[in-house]
Amino acid sequence: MQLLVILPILFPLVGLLINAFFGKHMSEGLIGGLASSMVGLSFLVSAWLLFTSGGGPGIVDLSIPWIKVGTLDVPFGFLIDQLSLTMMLIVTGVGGLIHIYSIGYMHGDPRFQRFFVYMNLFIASMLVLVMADSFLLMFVGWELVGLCSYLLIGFWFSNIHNAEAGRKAFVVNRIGDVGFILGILLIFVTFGTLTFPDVFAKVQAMNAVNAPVVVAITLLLFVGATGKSAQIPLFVWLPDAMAGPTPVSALIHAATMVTAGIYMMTRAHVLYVAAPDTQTVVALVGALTAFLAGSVALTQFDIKKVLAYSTISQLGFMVAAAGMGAYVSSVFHLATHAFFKALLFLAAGSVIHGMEHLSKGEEESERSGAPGPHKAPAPAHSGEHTVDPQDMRNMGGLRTRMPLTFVVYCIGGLALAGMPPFAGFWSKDEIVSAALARNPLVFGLLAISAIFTAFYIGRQLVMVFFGKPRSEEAAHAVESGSAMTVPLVFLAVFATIAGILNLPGLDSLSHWLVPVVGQAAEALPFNIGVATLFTVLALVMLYGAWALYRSAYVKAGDADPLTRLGGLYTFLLRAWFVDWFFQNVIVKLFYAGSTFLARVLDIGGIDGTVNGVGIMVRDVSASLRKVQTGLVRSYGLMMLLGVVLVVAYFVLSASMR
Amino acid sequence: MAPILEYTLKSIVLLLIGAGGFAYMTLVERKFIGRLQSRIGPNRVGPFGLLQPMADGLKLIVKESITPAQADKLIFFIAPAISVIPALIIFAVIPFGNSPWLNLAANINIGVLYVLAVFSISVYGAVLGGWSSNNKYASLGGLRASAQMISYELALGLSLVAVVLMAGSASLNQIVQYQHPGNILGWLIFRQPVAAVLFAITAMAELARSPFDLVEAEQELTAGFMTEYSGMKFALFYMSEYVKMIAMSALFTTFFLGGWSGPGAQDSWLLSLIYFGIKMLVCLLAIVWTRATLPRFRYDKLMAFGWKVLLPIGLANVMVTALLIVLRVPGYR
Amino acid sequence: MTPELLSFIILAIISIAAAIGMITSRNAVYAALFLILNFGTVAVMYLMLNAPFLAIIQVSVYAGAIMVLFLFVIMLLGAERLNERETRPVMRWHRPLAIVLGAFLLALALYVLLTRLGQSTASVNVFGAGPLEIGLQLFGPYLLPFEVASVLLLVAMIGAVVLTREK
Amino acid sequence: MNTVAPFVLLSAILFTIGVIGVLLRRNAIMIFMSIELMLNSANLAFVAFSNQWGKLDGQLIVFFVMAVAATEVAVGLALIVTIFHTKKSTDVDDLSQMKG
Repeated sequence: MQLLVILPILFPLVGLLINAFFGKHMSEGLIGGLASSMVGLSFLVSAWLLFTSGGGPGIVDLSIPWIKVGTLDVPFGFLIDQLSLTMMLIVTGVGGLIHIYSIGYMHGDPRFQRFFVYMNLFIASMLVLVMADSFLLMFVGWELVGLCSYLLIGFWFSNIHNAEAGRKAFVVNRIGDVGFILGILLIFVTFGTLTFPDVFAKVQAMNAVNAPVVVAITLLLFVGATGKSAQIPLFVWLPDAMAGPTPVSALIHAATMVTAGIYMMTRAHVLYVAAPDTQTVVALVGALTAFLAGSVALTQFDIKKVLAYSTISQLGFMVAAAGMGAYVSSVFHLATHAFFKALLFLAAGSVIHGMEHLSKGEEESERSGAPGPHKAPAPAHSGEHTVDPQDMRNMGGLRTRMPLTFVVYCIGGLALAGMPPFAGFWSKDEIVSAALARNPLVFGLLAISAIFTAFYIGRQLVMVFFGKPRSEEAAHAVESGSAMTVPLVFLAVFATIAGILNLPGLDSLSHWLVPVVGQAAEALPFNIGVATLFTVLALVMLYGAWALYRSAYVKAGDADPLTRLGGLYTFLLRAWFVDWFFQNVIVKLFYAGSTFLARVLDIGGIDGTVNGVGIMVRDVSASLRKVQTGLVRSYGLMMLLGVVLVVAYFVLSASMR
Repeated sequence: MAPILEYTLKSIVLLLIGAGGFAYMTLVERKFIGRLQSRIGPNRVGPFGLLQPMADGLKLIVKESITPAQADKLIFFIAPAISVIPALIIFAVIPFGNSPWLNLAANINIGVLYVLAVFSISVYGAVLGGWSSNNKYASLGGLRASAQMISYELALGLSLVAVVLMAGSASLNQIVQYQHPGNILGWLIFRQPVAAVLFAITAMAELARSPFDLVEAEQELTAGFMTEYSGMKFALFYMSEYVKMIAMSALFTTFFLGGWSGPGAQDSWLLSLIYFGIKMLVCLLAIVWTRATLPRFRYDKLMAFGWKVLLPIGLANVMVTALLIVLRVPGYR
Repeated sequence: MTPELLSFIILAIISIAAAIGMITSRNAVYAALFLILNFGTVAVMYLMLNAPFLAIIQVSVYAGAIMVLFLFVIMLLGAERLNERETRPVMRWHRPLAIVLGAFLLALALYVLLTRLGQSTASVNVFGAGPLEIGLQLFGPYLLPFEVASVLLLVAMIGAVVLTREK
Repeated sequence: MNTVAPFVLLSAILFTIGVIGVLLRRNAIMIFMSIELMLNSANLAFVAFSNQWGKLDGQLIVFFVMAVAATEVAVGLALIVTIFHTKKSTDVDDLSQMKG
């Protein structure tokens, strides 16, 4: 049993090691197959764990002594309970499908081997994150997934923009991580331990509401969550992260890693429950993020950017739910979102792949003339294209060229828009119902966000799949291969039926998670009114998008109908100028402050202090040096003086006795 | 006070024997070398030249004793005495015969160590005599003498360690007893031939006699540390050499030739004394014979020989002996 | 006054005189000879203290080896004539202070002796201290220090050779 | 005769003389010899106490002190010779500089 607990982490590690050391001599199929099957094995073990621990409390805590320094005693332990099992299944399940998809998507990439090494590393890291039984080990996983994210965003680093996007993600995450680690340190200082059960027991023992230290801890942890889960104000890295390969966007930046913040808050819900003030902040931040990102998504042209802002928006939903204490709803939405957003991303990837078919086909025909089999083909997705294959303005009419992709895209889109009976409907409904019951302001923001959601996904569907092809690439796009479409179908099925996880009345997920998050976090009863209202609203918005965009784009370069909004349109297109604000205010202020520190404080203060100490020591030494005559006899005399004093002390103390 | 009286008397007798032995040893040497070189040797003073030592002694006593102006007077004066004393006090531990009164410090159990200690301080005479003369030849001779003695002392000590290992005691009496099982094969010269040869060579070097007489190599150093000495002081240095020669012979006899042992020696102190004397005389003649036969070593070769040949051989001998004893090989205790 | 005490007193006087002679001697060779004399008297005292082995070792190691080495070095360097005029003003207070401190140390020792050791009794038991007993101790409980000492000697030998090697 | 006190007294006197010798003499060789005197006086005290208690340990310590003294002299005199070759002096007051 104990070994089994580590197996899910071990499998991807084995896969990555084999691929890293022997991948050079392996074929693409072997590399991809190995990596995928390792993740698949992890999934199977997770499932096995689920079934063996299904009945009872089902917690396997494997604690190995790890760090023991003074009072700091952190065991290297894994905590397998209902929550982490849920996450493990999502990570390995969605991850496995995306691995399979990647075999097709990354075909021909010169760094194919490296990609799967990174992917396996990511799966292992993510599992460490969700299986950790202490804040410290969780932080290790937290950092590791950040590293993988950085590596994969900048996977095509030969393009400077990709490398910069990776760096931006890394730096922005680092800001959040500072908060996170400060929170961990504060936990240790306050409670003297870092393992979850001990910390939670001590928090509950405190039995205080809004204790300042708990508020501080939760806020600091939330800073970490805003970084990892792309909340205001640290969401800016996620849209740029779309520079990575599309499977990466699907896996890391939609389905799994970005949910780490929600997972962490759910895991630490005991702390958050003890700090309602923080919860209010969290709920507001989440709702605002959902609103902001939803509004920005309305105006984007890049197919993946739209999905990225959509992801931020949906993460805002989850955060808001967590903030309102509706942890089950949050995790539920996390799960359904993982399916339909992964589906959407992968389908988008399929679209991009199809769009690139023309240029790729040319490459292939060129390549067939070249004799050497080892002649490295140009990177499949980073090559220079005459037309941006990700710009929706260049697409159109793809539903006939890529029928399967169109169908699954529609499923994903409807799930995202919250149409029954797709998965998104159920989970979003739970969150909105909770908001209606607990916080009107949050409810309002989330409601508007939900409306935005339906609109922008409708806009995207129309722009991509309807109308006439607006470019050569769109006109010649072909359906992707089975390695890509099979996972799409699987995900589409899940996106459709995942709602049964927590169907009203069944509430299986709620019951399942009760041992972890407690009775209070369960979803509210199904609110038929809210459900009906939002379904109608979503339908209206979908129709609105259809009506607006059906004939808006005839050829690439046509103005978007929303330009009629004027300044607001630009405001949204530039994502509320948040990036601009960071670039021009925060960074400049930072530079100014750094300059001040470097030029004034460092030279005058620190260097001055250091030099001053040096000068002082030198001057004192100069006077003390006179004692050091270099004359052996004077040293001897001093020694004798010491000896006489010591002997006198002993003699006198002995005669006193 | 009786023991003090006894020891004083014994000391005086020993001193007289030493002085007389020295005197007649010179005669024996001159005559023996004469014969070896096909000449007669001194035969004018008294019958067979027997009074020659008296004449020589008288000459030296009446001769003017010159002290160099730049010499360190005090040390120049006492150096010959410092040279003689160690030579004489070696006799304290030597058992001359099978009787307590034939042994000055009858049975101290550190006799061998005592011998080594006395050897180690016997360098002072040469060093101080050479230095105090304030003469380059003398100084160099003194330094050479002491360097030579110190170097060979180690090998000497190692040869004696083998003896001590065999006898299981550092007492000279015990060593003699150990070699007295009734036949001549009990002598350690047969069971420790390497040690015996080592002792013989190093003893010769300690004595600074040919072929190791570099201390007074005439061609290089005139008379070495004795260059500035004359008269009675010179006689004392001379005496110390011959007394040491006798002492070395006595020690060789004691360590390797069974000491006073011999047929009937167990029961008669007179016989034992006679046996001891005969053996010692043989050794003395061997020393003289060597002098008449072998040329002188070169100084660097002498040092190399001592450190690089004799010392390793001595160590190896000690090791092998110890091994044989530990393995209880018959004849090795 | 027993003969032992008498001989001790005579030896002690010689010993102290030799020590004082040593430290006041203007000639290093004389100082060395005084020190040898001191060592000799100490060796005799070892004999009086039932330590014949140490007495012999004292003679052969200190007098026979160490002091010969000293004399060698003195003579080789020609450093026997000591000209030790005080040249440094810093050191002017040095001599009186040294003597005062030395006297104080001696006074402390005397105080301890008079108060603590005055009533001590004679030897508890008679024991042998010949080469056999010392050897058994050396190769028994003192084996490790013995081996360490041998290594120390080896190191010192190598050090001395390296230091005085001709460049 | 009290077996320990006179010897220890003598030891103390000799030690003090050695100390004063170390402090007052400027010649390195003289200082060295004074140190030897100090070591020797300590040895005397050890042997006296060894005799007092009828135990060999004191004598063994003396044995080791002698071994250490021998090494010290070998290395120390080698140093003095080397220093003399560069400085042409054995006066410790001439050795007050770190650089040669």
